[in-house]
Amino acid sequence: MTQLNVIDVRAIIRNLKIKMDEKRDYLIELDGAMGDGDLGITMSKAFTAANEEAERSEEILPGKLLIKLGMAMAKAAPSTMGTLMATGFMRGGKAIGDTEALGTGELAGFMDAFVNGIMERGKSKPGNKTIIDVLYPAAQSLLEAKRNKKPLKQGMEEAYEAAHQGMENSRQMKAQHGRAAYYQDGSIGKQDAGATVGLLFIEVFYEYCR
Amino acid sequence: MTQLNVIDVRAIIRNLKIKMDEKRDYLIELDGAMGDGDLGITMSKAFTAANEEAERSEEILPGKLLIKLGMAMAKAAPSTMGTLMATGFMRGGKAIGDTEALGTGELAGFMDAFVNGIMERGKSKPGNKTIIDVLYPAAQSLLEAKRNKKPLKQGMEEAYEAAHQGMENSRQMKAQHGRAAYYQDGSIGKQDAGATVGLLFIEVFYEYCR
Amino acid sequence: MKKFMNDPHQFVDEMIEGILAAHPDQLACVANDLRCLIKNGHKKKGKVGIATGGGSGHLPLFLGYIGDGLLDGCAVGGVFQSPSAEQMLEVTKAIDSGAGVLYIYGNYGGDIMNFDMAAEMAELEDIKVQQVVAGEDVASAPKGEEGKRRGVAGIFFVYKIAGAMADSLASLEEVKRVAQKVCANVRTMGVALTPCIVPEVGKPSFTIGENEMEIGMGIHGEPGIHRGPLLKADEIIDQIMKRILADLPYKKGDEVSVLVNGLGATPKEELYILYRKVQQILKKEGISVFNTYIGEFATSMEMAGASVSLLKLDDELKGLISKQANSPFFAQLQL
Amino acid sequence: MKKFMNDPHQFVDEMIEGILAAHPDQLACVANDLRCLIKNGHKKKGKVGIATGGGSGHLPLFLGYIGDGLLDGCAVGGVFQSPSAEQMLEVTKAIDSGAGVLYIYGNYGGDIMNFDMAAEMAELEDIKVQQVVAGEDVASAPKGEEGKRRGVAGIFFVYKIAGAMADSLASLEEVKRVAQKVCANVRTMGVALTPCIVPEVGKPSFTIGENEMEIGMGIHGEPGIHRGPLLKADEIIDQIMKRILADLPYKKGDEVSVLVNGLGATPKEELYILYRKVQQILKKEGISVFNTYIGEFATSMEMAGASVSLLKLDDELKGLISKQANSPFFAQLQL
Ligand SMILES: Nc1ncnc2c1ncn2[C@@H]1O[C@H](COP(=O)(O)OP(=O)(O)O)[C@@H](O)[C@H]1O
Ligand SMILES: Nc1ncnc2c1ncn2[C@@H]1O[C@H](COP(=O)(O)OP(=O)(O)O)[C@@H](O)[C@H]1O
Ligand SMILES: [Mg+2]
Ligand SMILES: [Mg+2]
Ligand SMILES: [Mg+2]
Ligand SMILES: [Mg+2]
Repeated sequence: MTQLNVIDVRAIIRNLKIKMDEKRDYLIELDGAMGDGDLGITMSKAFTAANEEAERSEEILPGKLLIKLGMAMAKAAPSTMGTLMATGFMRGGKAIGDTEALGTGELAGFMDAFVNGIMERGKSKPGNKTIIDVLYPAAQSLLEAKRNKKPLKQGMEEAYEAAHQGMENSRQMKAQHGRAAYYQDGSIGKQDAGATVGLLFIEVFYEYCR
Repeated sequence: MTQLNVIDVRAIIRNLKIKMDEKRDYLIELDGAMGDGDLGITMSKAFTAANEEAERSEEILPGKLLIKLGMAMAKAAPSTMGTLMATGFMRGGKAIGDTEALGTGELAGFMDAFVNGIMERGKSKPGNKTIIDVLYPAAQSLLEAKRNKKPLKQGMEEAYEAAHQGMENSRQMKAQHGRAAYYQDGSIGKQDAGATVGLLFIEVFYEYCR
Repeated sequence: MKKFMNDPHQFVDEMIEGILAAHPDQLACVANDLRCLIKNGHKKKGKVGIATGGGSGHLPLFLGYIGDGLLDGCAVGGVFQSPSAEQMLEVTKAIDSGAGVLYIYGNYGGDIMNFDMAAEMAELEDIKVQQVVAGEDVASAPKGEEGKRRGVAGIFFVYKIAGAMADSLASLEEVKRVAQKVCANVRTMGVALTPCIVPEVGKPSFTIGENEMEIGMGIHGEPGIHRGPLLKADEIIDQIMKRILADLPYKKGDEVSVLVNGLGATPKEELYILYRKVQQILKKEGISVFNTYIGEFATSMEMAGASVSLLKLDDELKGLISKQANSPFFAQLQL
Repeated sequence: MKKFMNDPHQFVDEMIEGILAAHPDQLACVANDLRCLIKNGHKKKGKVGIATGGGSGHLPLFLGYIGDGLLDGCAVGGVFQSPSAEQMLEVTKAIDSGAGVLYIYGNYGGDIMNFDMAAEMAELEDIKVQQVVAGEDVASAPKGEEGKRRGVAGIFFVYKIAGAMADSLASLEEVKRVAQKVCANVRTMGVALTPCIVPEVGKPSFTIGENEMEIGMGIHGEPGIHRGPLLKADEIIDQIMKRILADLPYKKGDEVSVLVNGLGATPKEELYILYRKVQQILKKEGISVFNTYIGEFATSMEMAGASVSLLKLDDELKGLISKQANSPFFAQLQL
């Protein structure tokens, strides 16, 4: 796999839906520990809606399609993570523009805009124990791969490793946003539910590009 | 023991209080099966109030004292059984009049008025699976003992047996009054909580006269 | 037993202290007895007084309906226990303004005996007293034996309408007549999902399985019609409405007021899911809804469950139910 | 999970169907979306529209405060979930009468992000929008970090007073000003005894021991200040009032409105036992009580627990809080 076209994007969305359905109870449990326990439900809903939209829409440009998916997600799952994901898809899709196929560079642009959109909407930044701590290093890694002209497969592999590392690092952070923030120091050492969603998200891209 | 004077009446009331306290949980359980489960509490309250009144009051006539005890009980425990007991004490006390000592005849008069008061207030009669099915045969037995001029000890012994028999007979009856009546045929075979109170009541008199 | 309380034996008195502290302009106690509550302020000369009474643990029943266009006084018993005849008498004396007093209460042995005693005593003090005993739970006795039925949430309708009638300075006989008319036209049935705990007892007085419900159960846990697995909301309402509609019976063209009552722990969300089906059934039957009351009107502390009551209206009842009313527990603007 | 429901996925929609069926004269939905609710009837020309929104499962929050002298519209989310920005926009468009729209909602991440999005979209459609975010739970963040505090039952005061202000045809800025004034003067703290169950999840999202309570817990189970054995009512109120009073701080001579809110399963009896102690403490501190609200104003379905809110009043707030208000879930006559 060296490039992703609109058919690949649809396949990835389908895989994301399947992954989120699979991990539904796991995410509920994680979110239940320091949040309201709905994350498994909302992610499953969000990606089911995105997948339906992807199947229904006849859009042939990946960027335009991704924007539409974001809008569908915002409608279907207006929770914190649903809204952030939706914002990510919309900003990421916009960044891709009219490109028909995504290589390392385009995917890096997508991920970068994706995580920046989330930071803007959530008024948050790396180090706050959120999904950003997974997505930000993954996007940075992809930007680095773009600079080094690495092929997509390798770029995604490294991005996945970075995401994994980000997730591990985030364990020791103290939550600053969302419900988990109420736990203050109590959140240190625990795994953030949103960060887990971020890792699953990158994982699906990685598995598809492998 | 051939006669009961006002000191004996006070002692019996004290014993009744002790008995009801002892049987509190048992009565709660019985009433819980076909009622609201408060009988242990209300009987304990009623006889505690009666005992306090008996200790406080300087009344020297048994009849007058018994009326006062009824009034104290009505105030302290206005549940079905509390009100019926109170009515019984007031009517029974009135029946005794100004007598200073109670033999078989006077006690028969007391019990007869007691159970008649309950029947009037509760618009109920023997055979309806209530306290009446224990008190009525006990009162009848005492009236018979009076006719036969039996001594108090023997009269109370026979009355206790009659009460016991009444209680056993009542098991197979169908409840017609109070909450137990909702159980209809389901009440058949079960022990009535109020009848149990009646038996405890007679038992205390019997044990004292022994 | 997870209750906010101090001493279980002080549960009722501390509750009343809280109520009096919270609503000093609206409520007062008489005879130096917290359990004898009346409406604060001037008595309306010539207005029939309405008193009620019953056990505690059912808020807003019974004392919560003391207010403008509602009741004038209430004797408050211990949890699930009747108040005493003496307390009822004190309330009666305090609210009588010469036009007599109507007792409205539920069909429970202890209450009946004590209100009977109180009425006898009041007559001795030259106060005219009439009584109306509400009993509308169709699950508690079959048709033909209406006199044996328990009074449950439907008593709210009796209070509301008798209160409005008394407010118009109608005579004791007239107030009694509309109260009886309401009793004749209201039917209720409920369903319980969990028991509740009497503070002084400290444990549930009955049990009900993890996935069970009991249709027709009374508010003190009196047995109902059927215990079985928890059904879907719509199925439960189907069963309840079938019994209620057939009982009066309510017919096509009738106009009703509907009360969906929560027993305590059941959230309003669920009451509205229940009402949704009630309304669908009424629509199908050609019965129109004049107005609705949905919330907690007669509870059993933290019992989970609900009941549905229908009141068949005529023009007189419609006029009275529409009147403004105001108490610390129930406020309604003129409809 | 003992809930009256049909399909857990239809929980919210069926609840709203029930609400619309029960109160057709008072409520309506717009944009063909059950989740976009507004007050039925004519818009008052020149009146600022007030919209709110938030997750379901908190009745009467949020939609229950749509009514006269209260709010004009509400976007309704899934259980404990924010509604979408699009739904908020639809409500905004439907209630704007040219004078602009004020959003009042609680300080929760999802709601904030969506209301932000909605406000941006509304501005594009030339509707003036202002926002007031309520956050008054003193247990959720220390003094000095008030901006991080969760919004809980105290939002009722913001609705009540902003609603009365808007009713007087005040400008958007003026309505926003009093709403902010309320936010600045209200403090809340709560205590939870049991969890609740989100229908789609089917099991409690946290657990709490048989004899435990958690002081300061949020209405979605967010952690509080201290988990420990269940204390006596008076001891709990001591702890809560100490924190609340010190926070603003409320001082001798202040006049307050008090809200004792039940979280769902806690009976009114217990709320009044709690209020009894609140009133004793206020009296000792020389703080006088203008009026009280005791009951369920912001719940978490069948969660057992309660919260206490104090609003410090001035003459302006007293005038506004006294105004008549009427919704299907809350009615108050002019005080
Ligand atoms: N302001 C924020 N910016 C970025 N991520 C956030 C923010 N707030 C929360 N998150 C992430 O969202 C996750 C929770 O999402 P979700 O369960 O949807 O929240 P909620 O149920 O409270 O709406 C957290 O674990 C965290 O990773
Ligand atoms: N009308 C009646 N006449 C006589 N006894 C009655 C009557 N109704 C009930 N009882 C007796 O009262 C007992 C219940 O008493 P109690 O627990 O005080 O009733 P409640 O709690 O319903 O007020 C029954 O077991 C029965 O023996
Ligand atoms: Mg969550
Ligand atoms: Mg009993
Ligand atoms: Mg009882
Ligand atoms: Mg959520």
